[in-house]
This record gives sequence, C-alpha cells and structure tokens, in this order.
Amino acid sequence: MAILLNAETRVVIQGITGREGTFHTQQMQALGTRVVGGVSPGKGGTTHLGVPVFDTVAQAVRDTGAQASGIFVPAPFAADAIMEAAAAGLSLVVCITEGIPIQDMIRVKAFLREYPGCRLVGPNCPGILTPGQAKIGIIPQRFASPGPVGVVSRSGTLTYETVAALTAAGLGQSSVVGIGGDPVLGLSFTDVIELFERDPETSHLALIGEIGGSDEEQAAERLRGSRLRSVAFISGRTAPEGKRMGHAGAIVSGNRGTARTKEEAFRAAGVPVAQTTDQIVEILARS
Amino acid sequence: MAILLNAETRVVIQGITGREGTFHTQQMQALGTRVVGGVSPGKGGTTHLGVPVFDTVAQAVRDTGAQASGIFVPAPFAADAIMEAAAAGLSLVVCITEGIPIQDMIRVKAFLREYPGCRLVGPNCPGILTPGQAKIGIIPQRFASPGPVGVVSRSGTLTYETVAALTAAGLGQSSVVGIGGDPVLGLSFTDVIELFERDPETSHLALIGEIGGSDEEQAAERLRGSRLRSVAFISGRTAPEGKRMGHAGAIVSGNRGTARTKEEAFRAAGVPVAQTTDQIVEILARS
Amino acid sequence: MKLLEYQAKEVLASLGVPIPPGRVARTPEEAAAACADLGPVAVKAQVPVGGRGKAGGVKLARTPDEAEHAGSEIIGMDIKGHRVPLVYCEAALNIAREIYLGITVDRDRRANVVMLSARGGIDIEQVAEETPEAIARLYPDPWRGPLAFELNALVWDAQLGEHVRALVPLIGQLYRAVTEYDAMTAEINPLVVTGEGTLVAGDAKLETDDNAAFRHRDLELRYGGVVEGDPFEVEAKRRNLTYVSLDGDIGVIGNGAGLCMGTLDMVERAGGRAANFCDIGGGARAEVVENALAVILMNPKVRGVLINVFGGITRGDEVAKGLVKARDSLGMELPLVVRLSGTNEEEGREILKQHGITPGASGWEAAQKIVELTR
Amino acid sequence: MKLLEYQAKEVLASLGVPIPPGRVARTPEEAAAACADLGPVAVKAQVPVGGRGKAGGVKLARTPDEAEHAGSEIIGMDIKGHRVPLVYCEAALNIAREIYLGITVDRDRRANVVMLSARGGIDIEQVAEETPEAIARLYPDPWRGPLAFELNALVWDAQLGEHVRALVPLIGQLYRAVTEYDAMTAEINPLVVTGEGTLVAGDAKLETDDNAAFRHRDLELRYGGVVEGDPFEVEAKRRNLTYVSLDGDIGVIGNGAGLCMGTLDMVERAGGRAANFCDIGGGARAEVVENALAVILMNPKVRGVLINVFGGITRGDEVAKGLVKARDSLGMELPLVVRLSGTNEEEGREILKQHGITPGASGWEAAQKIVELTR
Repeated sequence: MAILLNAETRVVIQGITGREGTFHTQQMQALGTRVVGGVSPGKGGTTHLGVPVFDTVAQAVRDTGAQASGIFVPAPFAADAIMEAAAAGLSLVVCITEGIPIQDMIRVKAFLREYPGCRLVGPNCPGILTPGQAKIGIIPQRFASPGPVGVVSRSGTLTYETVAALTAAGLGQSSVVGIGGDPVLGLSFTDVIELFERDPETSHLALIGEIGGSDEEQAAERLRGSRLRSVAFISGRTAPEGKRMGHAGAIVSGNRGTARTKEEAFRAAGVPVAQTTDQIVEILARS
Repeated sequence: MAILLNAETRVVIQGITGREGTFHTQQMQALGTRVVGGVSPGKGGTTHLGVPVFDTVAQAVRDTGAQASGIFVPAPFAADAIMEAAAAGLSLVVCITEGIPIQDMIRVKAFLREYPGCRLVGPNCPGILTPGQAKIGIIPQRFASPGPVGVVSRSGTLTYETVAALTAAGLGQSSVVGIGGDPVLGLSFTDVIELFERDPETSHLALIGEIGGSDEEQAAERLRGSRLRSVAFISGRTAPEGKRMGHAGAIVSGNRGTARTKEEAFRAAGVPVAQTTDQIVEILARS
Repeated sequence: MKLLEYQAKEVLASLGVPIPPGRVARTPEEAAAACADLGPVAVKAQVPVGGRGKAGGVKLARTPDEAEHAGSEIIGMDIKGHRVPLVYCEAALNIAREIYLGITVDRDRRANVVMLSARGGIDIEQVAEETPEAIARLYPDPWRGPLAFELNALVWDAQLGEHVRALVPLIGQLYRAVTEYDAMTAEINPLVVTGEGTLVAGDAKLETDDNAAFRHRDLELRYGGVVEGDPFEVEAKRRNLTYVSLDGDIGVIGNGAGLCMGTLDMVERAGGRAANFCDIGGGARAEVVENALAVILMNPKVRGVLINVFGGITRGDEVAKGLVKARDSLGMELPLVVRLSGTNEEEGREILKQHGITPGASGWEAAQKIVELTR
Repeated sequence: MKLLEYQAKEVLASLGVPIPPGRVARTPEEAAAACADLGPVAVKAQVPVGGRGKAGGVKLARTPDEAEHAGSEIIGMDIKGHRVPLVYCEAALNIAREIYLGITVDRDRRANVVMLSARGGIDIEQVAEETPEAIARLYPDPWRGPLAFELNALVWDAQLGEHVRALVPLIGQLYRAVTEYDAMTAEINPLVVTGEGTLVAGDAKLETDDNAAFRHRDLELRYGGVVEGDPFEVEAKRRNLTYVSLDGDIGVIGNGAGLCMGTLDMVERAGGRAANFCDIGGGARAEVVENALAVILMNPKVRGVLINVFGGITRGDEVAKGLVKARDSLGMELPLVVRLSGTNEEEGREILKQHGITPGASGWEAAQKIVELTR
C-alpha cells in the first residue's frame, strides 16, 4: 500500500501536449503510472503519447474515469487548472507549476473548501512518487525503491537526494510527497503525516522542511507521540532575515519561521533532527 | 406550538432607531414579542424602546443571546444587514425591506449557503406572525387569532385580509408567514410548507400566491398527498405579459408564471383553488 | 429600465464588446448622412420591444437616398404601441454565422444564468422549446463570477470550441454588464461571426434592475428620456406611484400588490375591464390616494373608479376621510366605489356613505357594483 | 517588488486613499523648491527598508533653506545598506491621532488578513507582542472581499467606531491594492487622524508579488529602476537567476532551493561563510551554470566556489561537462569544488578530476573542502 497514489490510480495530465508535460508524462508512463488521458484546450479528439486528449477536464473525467490529475500548465493559467480539476470531481490534484501568484492560490484554497473530497498537492512541487507503482510529477524514479519510509518535503532536489540515500542504505519508501515551496499550499506537512499515520505499510517518516511559515511547527506537534519513527531536517539555518531563498515560501520574517525554532519544535516533540541528508538516513536506520 | 417564531424567541431589530423600525418594534412589543435589543451603528450603548442598542449584530448576539432578527434598514444596506445577521449566528432573519437589487439578493443567497442553520424570510415581505405569541415584521396583529390554519403568502394586504376572514369565521392561525414579493427570496412556499407539515398544531393551510416564477408549481407538487387540508389562491390572472405588477417578482414572461398554470398545478395535485379571499375561508371551513 | 439597441451597444462597447460602426438618426436626413459616412447600413427602429423586424422596422440601405427613404418610413411608425423616436444606422455586416449569447436571472435557481447557443439569430425561447440541448448553460457563483475554466467548458459544450479564444473574454465582458450595471437581462443575439472570422454584436438587449437605479444614476441621465412610454405611466412614475396602464375603462386602486392584482381579477370576473393597476401601498395616506386618483382621471377612457383598501394598521375612518378629501379636491364626478375593510371598517363606511361614495363590504361586491355603474 | 513610500502613496492615492501633498526631490535644490511650494515639510529618505527614522533619514524642514539642508544630508546617505537615491518632501501634518492599518498574507490561514489598531505609528510586530488584543483582525473571503458589515465590525472591534464612516471605505481602498496590484503587504502606518478630524496616510508600504509581475508590467515600468539594489542581485535578475547576495566569501551554486539552502548551512558548519545563494534549478544546463558562475565571480570578495548538484533526470557526466565548459569559458582560476551526485555520478566525477576540479562525494565533504581551500 501507499498513500494518495498507486498503480491503479487513473491519472489525467493537464497540459500534456506542452514540452514539460510531454517529457514528464513519458517518465510517468515509463514507471507504469496509469495515465488515461490528457487535457489541452483546442486539441480535443487527438491522441498524444498513446492517450486521448480532451478540451476540458470534465470531458476527460467523463470519458476515462480519471481520478487524479497532474498539472503542467504555465503559472498564469495554473490556478484555473486546479479549480477545473477539483470541479470535475478529481480526488487528487498535483500541481507542479512554479510561480503562481499568491492571491490566485488564496482564491484557490477558498474554492477548494467546496470540494472537501479533493486533495491538492503543491503547487511549485515535484509531485508524488509511490516507488514501483506510479508517480505524478517530476520526482526521478531511478533512486527510489519500495519500502517502509514515508517521505514528505518542501524541497525538490533535497528530496531526490534523500530518497537516493535511503535506497542506497536499503531503506525503501512507501510514498514520497513533495508538498512544494510556496507559502500557500495544498496539503500541509500535517495533512500528509495524517495519511502516513493511517498507512499500515509506512513505519518511518522523513520530513524535509525549510525556513518560512509555521507548518513544520504544526507538524512537530502532530508527530508528538506518533507511531511513526521520524526524523526531521530543516534547511535555511543561515538564511538572512527578509530574503526569499529561491522558494517563494522560504523567507524568515522578523524572528518567525527560522530553522532554529522549527528544529526546537521537533526536538521538543521528541523527533530527532538531522543536520545533513546523510544523517536523515543514519537516524532512520538506527530507529 | 407554531413554526419559526414563538413567545420565547429572542429577537433583535436591525434599524431599530429608524421611523419604521421604531413604530413596528413598538407593535411587536405590544404583542409580547421578546425583543431583546436593537442594532443601529453609531448608537451602540444607548437604549431605545426599553432595549439596548448595539453597533453590530455580533455584539447584540453576544450580549443578549438573540436568536432572530427583523430587518428595517433601507434597501441599499439591507443585503449587507442580512449577511451580518447570518454571520452573527442567528437562526431566523426576517427582512421587511422592499427594493433590494436582485443581484444583491443573488449574492446573499450564495452567502447563506455557508449558513445552513439560518433561515431567511423575505425580503419585501410583511414578516411572520404567530398569533397570541409574537411577530417579526409588520403584519397587523389585531385580525389574528390562534388556531390550526397555517398561512403562507407572497402578498401583504391580501394576507391581512385572509387572516381577518379566517378569524371572523372562527378559524385561528398557527403561524402566518409572508415570504415576500421579490423574485429572489429566502424561504420558498415549499420550505414553509415543509415546516407546517412537521408542526402538529397546524392541520390546515392557506397558500396565497401570485403570478411570476414557478414557486407555486413546486409548492403544489409538495402538497400532493400532504396531511394538510389546503387551499390555494393566486392573484394576477388578468395581468398582461411582461408587465411588473407592483411586486418585483409579479411578472409573466412569455407563457411562464401565469395564474392559469399555477392554478392548474394545484388542482392537479388535489389542492382546491379559491377565486376570492372569502372562498379561501369557505373551502377551509368545509375541509 | 429597458435600454434601446443603440444604448445597450454603447454600454457593452464600453465594457469591450465589439460592435459594428453605427450612428443614431432622428431625421431621414441624418440617416442619409450616416449612410454617406458608413457605407451600406441597416436602418433600425429603436423601440424597447422585440419583433421590430417583422413589423417593418429594419431596412437595408445601400445608398444615402435609400437610407433617407428608410428613415422617413421608420421614424414615427408605431411598433406594438411604441412610436419610433429614432433609428440606428449601422454598417451592414458580412455574416458567416450567428450565435446566441445571453445572461438573465434564473428565478428557480435564484442565480444568474449564462446561455450560449450555436443557434443564434432566432428567439431563444423558440430554441429552448425546439432544441433545448442546443443551449449550453452556466450558473456562475455570484461572488466569483464565471471562472475561465467554466467559460471554456460552456463554449465547448455549445459546440463553439473553434471560437473559444474570442468568446471567453466576450462572455466575461457581457457578464460585467450584469455586475456593473445590475442588468436583469443582457443579450447579444445574433452574435455575428463575420466572414473575416471576428465576433461582433449584431443586436443587443439590456434591461437593468429598477431597484438598483440608485447605483446607476448616470444611465438614467444619459438614456432615461429617449423612449416615449405610456403617458399615464410616465406621469405616475413622476408621482412615485406603482402604476401599470391596462386597456379597460375601470380605474382601480388597491393597497398592496397582491390585493390590487386580485381586484383586477375580480373586475374581470364581474364582466368589466380594468384601466390600470395602481398599488398605493400599506398606509393609504390621503396624498397618495389623491395622486393615484389624479393619474387615473387623466385617462379619458376611464368611466369609473374602484378603490379596494384593507386597513391594517391604518384606521378605516381615516382612510375614508382621506378618500373623500382626495375626490373633492380633484372635483371627481365619475362613479366611485370603495371597498373598505379591516380596522374601524364600519366607521369608515359610514363616512363614505355620508359623502355619496358607494361602499362595498367585500372586494367581489365592490367589483360587481363598479361594473354595474360603468356599464 | 518593494515600492518606495512615494510610489506606494501614488498607487494608493489612485485607489482613493487620501495622502498629504508631496513631491519627490533628487537634489537638495529640488527639496528647497518643494518646501517653497508646500510650506513646512517632512524630508524623508526613500529606501525599501524600515527604520529610516532612527537612522536619521527623516527631517522636518520649516523653510526652503532647512529643506535644502535636510536634502543634502539625506540624499546619498546609506540606510541599512541602501544608498538613498532621493527624498520625498511631504507637507507636515497636524497629527491628532495615529492608527495602524495593514493587509498582509497570513500563511497559516492561507488567507489575507486585515489588521487595524488604535495603536498606530509604532511597529505592528511590537504591538502584536505587547498588546495583541489591541489589533483587530479580519480574514476576508478572497472571492467576496471584505463585506461592509465585516469592515464595520473590524472598526468597532478596534475601538475606532468614531471614525467608522471614513475608515470603512479607506480599508476597502487599501484592500483593492491587494486585489488589483497583487500586494503581499499593503500598510498605512501611521494612518493619521488630523486635527481637523480627517484621515490621511502618514506613511505607506506596498510590496507586490513577483510571481504576479506579468499582470503589472506598468508598475515595473514606472517604478522598477528607482531603487539602487545590490549590484550582483541586479545582474543576476537580468540573467534570470535565482540569486541572493550574502556577506561571506564562498560562492555557492546549488540545484534546487532546499539543496542550495542546505549547502549554505553546511558551509557555515564547516567554518566558512557563503557569499551568496544561487539556485540553478533542476536541469543544471551549461549556460545557466555559466551565468551563475559569471555573476558570482563579479563579486571581488569571492575566494572560491562550491557547486552542489544532485543529478535527477539530468545525467552527471553531462553536468560535469557543462561545468568544465563554463569554468573554462570564464577563465576562472579560483578554487572550485563540485559535489556531484545522482545519475551517472561516477562518470561525472571522473570528468571533473580530469579537468582539475575537486569533486566531493557528499555535500558535507565538499563544503569542508572549499572552506579549506579558501582559508
């Protein structure tokens, strides 16, 4: 088992005919992901990468029974694409797109309250990977292997690195979830922990956070007393105040959102804190 | 018993210090309505008609435990007043104000979906009267008497006339509900019938409709097989197409919303149709 | 307020909707001049009712002479009771296809509905009856307005995907007429696809909400005086009365819209025909009654007046005194029947009798009396 | 984009927010002229950081001479690393009371928050810590915007009911800065109640969302060039790099924001200090690496460079070739340590070694090496 996504999940790709959409759909298909269609307005009725293309998500859902979508459309249109996916009845929407205006995402979050059955991952995230089964997004599958470690992260490359290190150490992953680097997100750390907590095949958890916001602090609280053997890693310890460190969400404001307070929160909740990705593996291997 | 309103209901009046608000609050108090406060921004902290005045509905609810409100504010501010009442947690909002723009009311209806515990009566209505107990609105109490007939109506004066005729014939009323003459309304005929249906003290129903829309047709369908001994009356039989007959909602468009189709719908559902208010009483007295 | 075609197009153009070049002409000469400037034009009667085409209110003119001739024929003609005050001369279009686009209030849903159909150019009611599946509908959330994906889906649903890039922004612009001008109906029919593949509004309808007039004083200032309405309704509006002209000969006054409509119905059942609907509201104050009577008596067809008042909070004796005063100050000599019920009804009826006004105990009795007196 | 005070005030004024008369001065003479026109003025340094008052960047001037003097002192001064390019001369206010009004994004709630406090004129963070109950908050639905009753309640909650008529529309105007300009922060502090009882913006802060810049090209055109930012950041932006200047001497390049931040952290743990944050994204293409290296080498403080790349979909040997090419084309001679992991990492490291670049198997090892080489 895994969380959110498995080999049976019927996936549609929004923006399938674009360069990024095409490349990563091929990667998803290579892993065995059940991509049942794509959406690209104006290209309805054609076939791309062996799957039918539709003009709207609603049509794709009607004709393919899609349950989940991956979004690869440009930032100015991505918020609309998320809402279209939710309104079409999808239960999982993974938005890879980076650079969506924050006000757009605030509106999307309010919109999604009307669709409680819809889970959004991202935006500005690498997506979800369930090793050996399926992925939606851009996480490279070659470093992953099936196993008991749930991985949840605000970062992309740092996640790939961690997954590779886990695999090298013989620690496979149940699911890898990149929640994204934006300040206004779909699933939070806490939401994903909730899912891992209920997944019988996940026994360990690697949480990769960074500066900005207080989602890590809330996650720490949620992990207090959890059955999951967990480790946390926070990047951005040396980031100066008021500077956006790449991710739109990675910013320390005043003395809020610092790596120090986040690390302290985890320690206070009984969750060990790693200083490097190698240490993540060491700590999990010991626990 | 009665529907919506009884002697225990704690009522706050929005616009209590205005001319209309003052006059009708006195009338409500004279009947015994439990008016616990008023709202009039800028007059918070004062007393009017023996009750405390507040700047906001939320303050009034907090300090008085109000459950219901009557709205007597001018049309440009009335939609906001309804939303304020709903957001403050009131379960019954009676809006007397006439002339609210239809787009305002469409927005209000969408807003109210977030407050399923809040029932709106009106706008552009005479309100609710539970004889011998309480009223919110402007229905004259002197013609009413307690009894088993539920009255629901889109009209004001026609309702007073019917209530007076019922009382004169010895037929008292359980509750009298004026749902209002606007095209976009709070409670519909069907909603109010639902409440009367569940009220053990209501055995008869007088429904006073008029041209425009299809709420009467839906009400007829709802009354098919109902335990309530009912009669319907529809005004506007001779109204020409495309002309607004006083009420914003009283308009026949093409061949939709005519008195004829409404009367036929009631007859088809087994509900007798009266041609005058006197006939309403005759039919109920026989049934 | 029902805007004329050229007014609706001015408003829609200000929101970005593409319209053909056109010009208003109040005289045949102006129509000729417009044609000289614009080339071949459609000369269109400007009246606030549909069906002007069938009534001969639209003519094509290729030359200024033809335009002048068309103008002289159309200006001043009567279309369904409306004298044509002016024509709109609009550059003739190269029509490849006609689309229907309209937004109105769906009462049952308590929402706005956007309707789009590839079957444009004909009455949408007819399309709705004959081929309901040919109309795609969208009910936008009123706070959010129509979202991009919803508009896209609407266009694809209407089988108009090939025009999606032009249609989506255009629908958004028409929707702004609803939010920015409180339109009850905003319609472009036909929405023309030209031979060049562009979209342009062939005709336009805009009816705004009178209840929202306080937000749109500019509209009334700009366009309020052009339509020549029923003179009694115009006068009634000036006096702040709720009045509708009808075509019978019995003047009717009631307090409350429902009671007043019911009174009209009873007049008809009694064999008469009402000259008007006139609701004087709950209070029935003397000056309002006087205003109502004054407007009704302006109509030379009126042969008698029926007043139906149910006194709720107002006392019947006061209402009666007001009625007598109003009648006397207007020097009214036509038959007057008053049904007065409710609070202090006996006292009220006594006063009426003393002043020679026929009282009725019920509306039905009063209706029969006035019909008898005016036969 | 952080707007300067005068820019923020121009934007807010266009939305209806009342601001005092004021004028920008780029020279002391212009400051004198402004004072001659406006009377007594506050001469205020225009820098995109707070705390200019304490730094001596605000001076009152009663006469043109005083204004000229103030201008000459303030223009060109350094405030927290920002050279003051110009001053804003603003008519001095008759201050009766100072209110705080601000709108920003509440990350935890994923919503905008409107904050209003009778304790204006001081830093809101300080108020939040000392007297949190003195700040009234509203979280408007982003589709509806703040409703009238919500704004009323906010004002009464903040104990500012006496100003409710002026405050409610003003908050609505400030909120429009959020919806119309994608403001992440829109703040008026102090919002001044004058001796005459009117409201006017004493200071204003506006920071817009860079992700939404595509919707606001006009703002960037009008105000983009005024602030003299860090030269390396300006150059990096020109080259489309995600770059932040820091104050150490080791240049850092990473692929991915998290990895890059983690690399900075490791450099510090190894005893060094990074000169910058530079995220070249997932692909690590040769031209992007070259751009990044070029900007980093512009900084004379840089004594060595650490590159930390985890090859995901990109192959390590290709990354290595790109790195070598970039270094050579720039003629870089400073120590360069590269940590290369992921796909084809062995092949990649071999290539680096062949070209004299120190490879590191882990980020931590690489960080220690570069610190050692630059000590």
